[in-house]
Amino acid sequence: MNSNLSAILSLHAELSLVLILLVALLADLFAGPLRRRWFHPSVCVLMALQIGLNLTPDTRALFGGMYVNTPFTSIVKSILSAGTLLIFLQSGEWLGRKDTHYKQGEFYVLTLATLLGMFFMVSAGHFLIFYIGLEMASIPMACLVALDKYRHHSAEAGAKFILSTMFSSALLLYGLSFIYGTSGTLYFADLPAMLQGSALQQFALVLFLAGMGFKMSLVPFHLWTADVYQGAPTSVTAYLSVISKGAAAVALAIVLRFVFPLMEEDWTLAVALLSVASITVANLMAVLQGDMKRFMAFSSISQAGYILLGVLAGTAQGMASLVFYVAVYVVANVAVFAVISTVEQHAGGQTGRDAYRGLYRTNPRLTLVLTLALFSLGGIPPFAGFFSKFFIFAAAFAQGWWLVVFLALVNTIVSLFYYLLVVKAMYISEPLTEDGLPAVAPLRSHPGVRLTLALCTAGICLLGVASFVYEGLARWAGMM
Amino acid sequence: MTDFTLLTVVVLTAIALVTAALLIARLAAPRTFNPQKGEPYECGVPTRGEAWFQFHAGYYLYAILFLIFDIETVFLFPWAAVVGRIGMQGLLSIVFFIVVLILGLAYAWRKGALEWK
Amino acid sequence: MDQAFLDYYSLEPFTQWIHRTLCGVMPEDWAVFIEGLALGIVILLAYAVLAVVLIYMERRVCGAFQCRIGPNRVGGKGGLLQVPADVLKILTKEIIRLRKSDHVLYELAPYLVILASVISFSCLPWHKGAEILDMQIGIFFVLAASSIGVIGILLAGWSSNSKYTIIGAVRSGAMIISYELSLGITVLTMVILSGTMSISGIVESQAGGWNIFRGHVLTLVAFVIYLISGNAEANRGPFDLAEAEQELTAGYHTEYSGMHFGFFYLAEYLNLFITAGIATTLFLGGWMPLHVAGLDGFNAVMDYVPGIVWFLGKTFFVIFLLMWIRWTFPRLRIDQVLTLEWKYLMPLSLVVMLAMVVMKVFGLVF
Amino acid sequence: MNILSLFVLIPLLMMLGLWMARSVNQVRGVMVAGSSALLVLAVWLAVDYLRLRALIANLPFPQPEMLYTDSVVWYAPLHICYSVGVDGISVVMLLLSAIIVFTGTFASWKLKPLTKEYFLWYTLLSTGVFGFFISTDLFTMFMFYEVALIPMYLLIGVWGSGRKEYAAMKLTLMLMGGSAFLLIGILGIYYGAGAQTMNVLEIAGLHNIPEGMQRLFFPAVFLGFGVLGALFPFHTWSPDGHASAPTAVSMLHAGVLMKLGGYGCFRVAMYLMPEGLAQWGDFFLILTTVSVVYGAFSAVVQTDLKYINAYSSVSHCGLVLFALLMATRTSCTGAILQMLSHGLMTALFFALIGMIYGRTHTRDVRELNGLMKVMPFLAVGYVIAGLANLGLPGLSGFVAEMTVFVGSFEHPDVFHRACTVIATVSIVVTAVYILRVVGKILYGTCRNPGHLKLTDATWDERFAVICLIVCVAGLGLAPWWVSDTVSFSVEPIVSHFNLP
Amino acid sequence: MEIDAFYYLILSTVMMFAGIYGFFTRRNLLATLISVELMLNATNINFAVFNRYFYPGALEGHFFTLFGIAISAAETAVAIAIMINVYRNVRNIQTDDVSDLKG
Repeated sequence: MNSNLSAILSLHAELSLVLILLVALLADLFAGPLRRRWFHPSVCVLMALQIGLNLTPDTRALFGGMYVNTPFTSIVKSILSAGTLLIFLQSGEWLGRKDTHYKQGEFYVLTLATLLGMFFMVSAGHFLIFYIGLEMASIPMACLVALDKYRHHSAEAGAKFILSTMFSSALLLYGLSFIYGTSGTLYFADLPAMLQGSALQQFALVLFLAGMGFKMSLVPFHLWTADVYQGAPTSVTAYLSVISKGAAAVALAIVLRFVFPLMEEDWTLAVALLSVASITVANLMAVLQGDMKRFMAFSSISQAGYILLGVLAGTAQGMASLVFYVAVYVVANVAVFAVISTVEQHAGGQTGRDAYRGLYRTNPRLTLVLTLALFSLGGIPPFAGFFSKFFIFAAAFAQGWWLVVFLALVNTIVSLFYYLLVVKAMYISEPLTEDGLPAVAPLRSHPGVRLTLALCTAGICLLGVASFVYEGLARWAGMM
Repeated sequence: MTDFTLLTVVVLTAIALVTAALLIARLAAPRTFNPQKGEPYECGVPTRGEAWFQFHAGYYLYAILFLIFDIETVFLFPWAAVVGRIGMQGLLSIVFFIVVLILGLAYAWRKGALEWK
Repeated sequence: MDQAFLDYYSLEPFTQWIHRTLCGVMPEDWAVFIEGLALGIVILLAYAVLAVVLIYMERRVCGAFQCRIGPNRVGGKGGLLQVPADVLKILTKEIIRLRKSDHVLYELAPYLVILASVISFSCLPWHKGAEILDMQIGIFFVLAASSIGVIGILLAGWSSNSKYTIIGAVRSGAMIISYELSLGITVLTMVILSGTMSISGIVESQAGGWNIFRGHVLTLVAFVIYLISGNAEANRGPFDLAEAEQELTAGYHTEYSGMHFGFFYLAEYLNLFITAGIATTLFLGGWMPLHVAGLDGFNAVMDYVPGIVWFLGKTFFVIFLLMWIRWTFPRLRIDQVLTLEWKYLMPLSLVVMLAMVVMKVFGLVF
Repeated sequence: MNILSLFVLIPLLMMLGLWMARSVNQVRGVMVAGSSALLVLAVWLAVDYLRLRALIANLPFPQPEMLYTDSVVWYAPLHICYSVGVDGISVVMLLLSAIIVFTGTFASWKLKPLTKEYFLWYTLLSTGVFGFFISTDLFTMFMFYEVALIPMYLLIGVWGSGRKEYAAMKLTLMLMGGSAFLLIGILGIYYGAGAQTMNVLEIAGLHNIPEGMQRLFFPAVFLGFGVLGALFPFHTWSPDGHASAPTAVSMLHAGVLMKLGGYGCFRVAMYLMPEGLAQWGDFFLILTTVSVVYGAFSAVVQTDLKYINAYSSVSHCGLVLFALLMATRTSCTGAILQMLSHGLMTALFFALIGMIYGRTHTRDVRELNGLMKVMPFLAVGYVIAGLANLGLPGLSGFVAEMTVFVGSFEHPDVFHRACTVIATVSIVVTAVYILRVVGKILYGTCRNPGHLKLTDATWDERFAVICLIVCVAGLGLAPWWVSDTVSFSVEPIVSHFNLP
Repeated sequence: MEIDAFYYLILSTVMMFAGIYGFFTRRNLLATLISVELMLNATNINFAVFNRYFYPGALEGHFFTLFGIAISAAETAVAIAIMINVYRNVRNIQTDDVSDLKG
């Protein structure tokens, strides 16, 4: 009894998240008009507390190995929480609007529920927990996507998301059923010895990868991405593109590395193909996009392809690089979406790239932040994206995936091209409006957005330079 | 006899009951043709329009709520059968589960999903 | 408790003897086939007879409550042959084919309704050793099987392509699934108390005292909740708004005629019986005789009454209660129906269940 | 702190100052102060380097390749360090960069609009350049290399002229494409050398990259840097970019940035993978020869002053790579001298073209006549630059080209000699296009009445031009201190090549 | 009267692929949803059958089935809720008409 209780208490990251979730839910239900004012700041503060309290890394396996916590997964969770906090901060403006403020509570609760699911997914030691975590991360996400329920794009995006997520989890489950059928267990600890690579297991692996491919929106499973990203509220798109993708990538890496070690030849090949396909196709598609959210959707598909390089490496170095990449990707992408969201709020809901023409003249700081973030995404030094790309390339290269790395590198040029298109629109192009003025007037953004942007900029500039982040990750990944 | 055989017998019985009764009726009942008979009944006045319309969304709402609360049974029944034996731990975990369920109910209630509109 | 005494009436040795004998004269497959045939006939007979009895009972009870006589012409003063006459009449009525209906679903609906009720019917604990379908998850199976009926109702309403039927079907759909929740939870409460899901197990567990006496006031509350939701499940007044004749002609089966309609009618009465039977099983000890702790002589006398008598007696008592309710209360509106379930019964049943768990865990039940 | 770090630190401080500056004058003040500090630092470094070198020249233990070396571990798991160090080559390059940054500041004195932002990106660019030259770590080298590239996009895109958006995009993408090759090459070197160190000197010392990997990654690295060094056929970004860029950016780009290519080819590709060089040298030699000749001939047919100079740069930078690939001590020394010389004179050229264009608003050779009378100072400067370009003795071009061709001809191989002979054609062609332009636009009568009213150079322009002319002449008249230093530093690298 | 596992597996495979086929060919959101449910139930059958026939000693597969059912129900609830929203917004649930977002 006592040992059980202490075991449950050692899920402190998850428990504290549940606590915040409950507080938010109850506050939403019973706090009345008070909540309009204090809801946003207090949830942000609670979230910050949650991150601060759960920084202590520990190693523990609970429930007979169904749940495994390592310093590495702890740090991954912290990164995910921090990303969520950033999203919360920047969503203040959107949630303060008249037509959305009454949905604040739902937004927090659903977001935290998905985050909780991701925690379990990352810490899973059994496919059941993995699957539950995955679904917990997907189902509320569909509600989030459809949160703007009177904008029919949002509902439509939600429908597309939930259907594709169900489809993918069906594929994944079908794969898992064969893994179970051929091995008789679903414990990560017991599986590696059983998975020798028989035909059925290879089939299962393919299905598993396809399912995860949907979640991570890899080519050729990416068809839902652009629509959903465009239709969802911008803050949700941001969340979807960074946190959920990052968690899925980490979980995929953990599963492939620790559950399928004997089938490495099979999955590395598949992952390499997925990676190259994602990067290439998404880059080519991104070039054609005029809407910023669709554009970021394809950009995020290609980023997922880069993240896969870390999975491909399948080593401790790969894992560390992957998580570092995700962390950097989180700050950069959140910054981009914070800007998109702000511009959207102040330019009458426009998300097209044309709205950004001449933005520099009216909002130089916003422009600068967006530029830095895009540079970071494109892998330009001295911003963090350069380091994360380098590390992930190095990790894949170390395992001999020269050609894949080379193709990915060539693709960075294409990606740079389309990131520069945005930069060009902001700095160089003339506004298309009738009066020749930029679509966005000089604006003073919401304090939450400003804080987000400041934090993200700091992250973009410092994450690469401050080497202890990556070194810590590498050390902990090595200990797994 | 195994459960399966029994179940088959029962199912076949049910089908036989309906089929046999219908057969008897078919044989015994008169059959006349009248175009008015084939129309849906609307108190004698000519039928207007289709009945296959989309109906009140409130019904869906209850369907969804039902779905959520009905699934709890899947988890609760196996647990209920053994709760006397697993004791405190079973109690705690299920209390947590039910609290979440009740929260869900409270949420639906508070947000007005239970009002018939 | 003297279990040996109870075994005196067990039917199990009898059925086994039949099986052995049959196997002696023919291959086993043949034996099984013949047994199945016999079983089917028994079920059919019981089903039909009970339906007739229930309909007659309803008419008489209804008459009594409304201060009138009820059937009294056909077959003597009691009108005993009224119902068989009705059966004959309904068999000879024309079955009208609709022009604009969805024929397949339209034909399928009565099958589903009857199927649901026959399967649930077969799960009842008639007597010791006489349960036909006795699975480990018996009560769960009953819940699952009885839910098939709602599909039949929905299909019937939908496929008829008439406005009355569709409204009736949707109403009854919403109502049945709603009350399924509190019904399920009260059943769950009793499963917690009994510690098993098998129907025979639940009955056995009440050898020392019926459940309704074992759980203090909780089981009583649960019993009431069960009766209310069971009544709703059976689509009977005051929850008969699916076939509210004042507004919807005949609700979801408006477009069914002759024997087609007869099935729904049949199923409704059998569902009433099943609801009562399950209530008997869960709360009143099934075929278990009434025992009072300490009064051994009394108990011994009670043991001599066969189980099936106990079961039918208790069931008809519950049926009587349900009829009483039906003919006493006015019909509810759909919003009242749903409010009653979601805002009162559901939370209440959850609370009862939690309290029952606590009591069970801390050993506070008898 | 290592003195070399100042080369990175000062620009960073300048950027901070620029960020806080509130007026144009403050911006100019920060720029002048910073770039002067850099120049002083570079000069001091050169002097001190020579002193130290002379000091340790006679010591018994083996001579260190680099001085002022220092190393701070940065990313331990990947052995990335912030390592710095300079030898003669880097000192010279730092000096060149400092001069051009300094003069470039004056060349863009009156630039508008968004002066502050312009100088911010400009300084970021120079940070990259300086950082690149002081680094001895592959990773930081690559990082600074890219830092130097990306500001070009905005500098050209926002402040450029003509087809600036196209040119900026083309330039950035081609150079980043080069850096993609470079990155894969760097990873190849790191893992080929056993993944123990990223330090160039240490890798060279290990000398353990398998030959197969060298064969694979040498072209990647060489090509990567070669794109920036305007290697044919990847030179096409250069004319467009130069033509569209604002004056100071053209100066910095042609003057310094293109040198990054040659320097990198030499320091990384050839130094670390000599076997790769042996495999691929001939192939690249053909390409560079084409560069040299093709660039010169292309310059002849151009009518835009900037295009002429840009193609001339292609030709001259091609000569740098050409000389490096000859891989003899003299030719490599010549290559470094050529970098220095070309950097100075092409900066001078672009500065002058920018000043002329600022007045006449045309760069078309056909529309300019008789400017000597209108703006004598600029005209004289232009003549001097042209003469340096075609290799007049006494100016820097002569020294450099002489060394290059002599060194190349030293190569015993017939093929190499044949290439040398072909490449010398460019000298003649250079003379043709330089003299044609000088004659066309400076002499004769000014037929455009609008041009008659134009003024000569202002003080800031004169200052920039004079500085550069002094350097060009200085290098031409007293080349020995540079060539001695350079050839001393080239020696340990060339000794790797095992030439016959 | 024991039924071979093989038949169950055939059933589940047919369900799975029928679901996949339906998912890609049906133009109606609800039909698509039903197809996906078919797929999910195929996996549930698989788990239960594998457990029952191949690994009768443990209950992992059964648990997975239970959770699978619950989760797919939750998914369906959300999916239907969203579809009602779509319907309210566009008054139609044909996927051909739900294409304001090109893709």
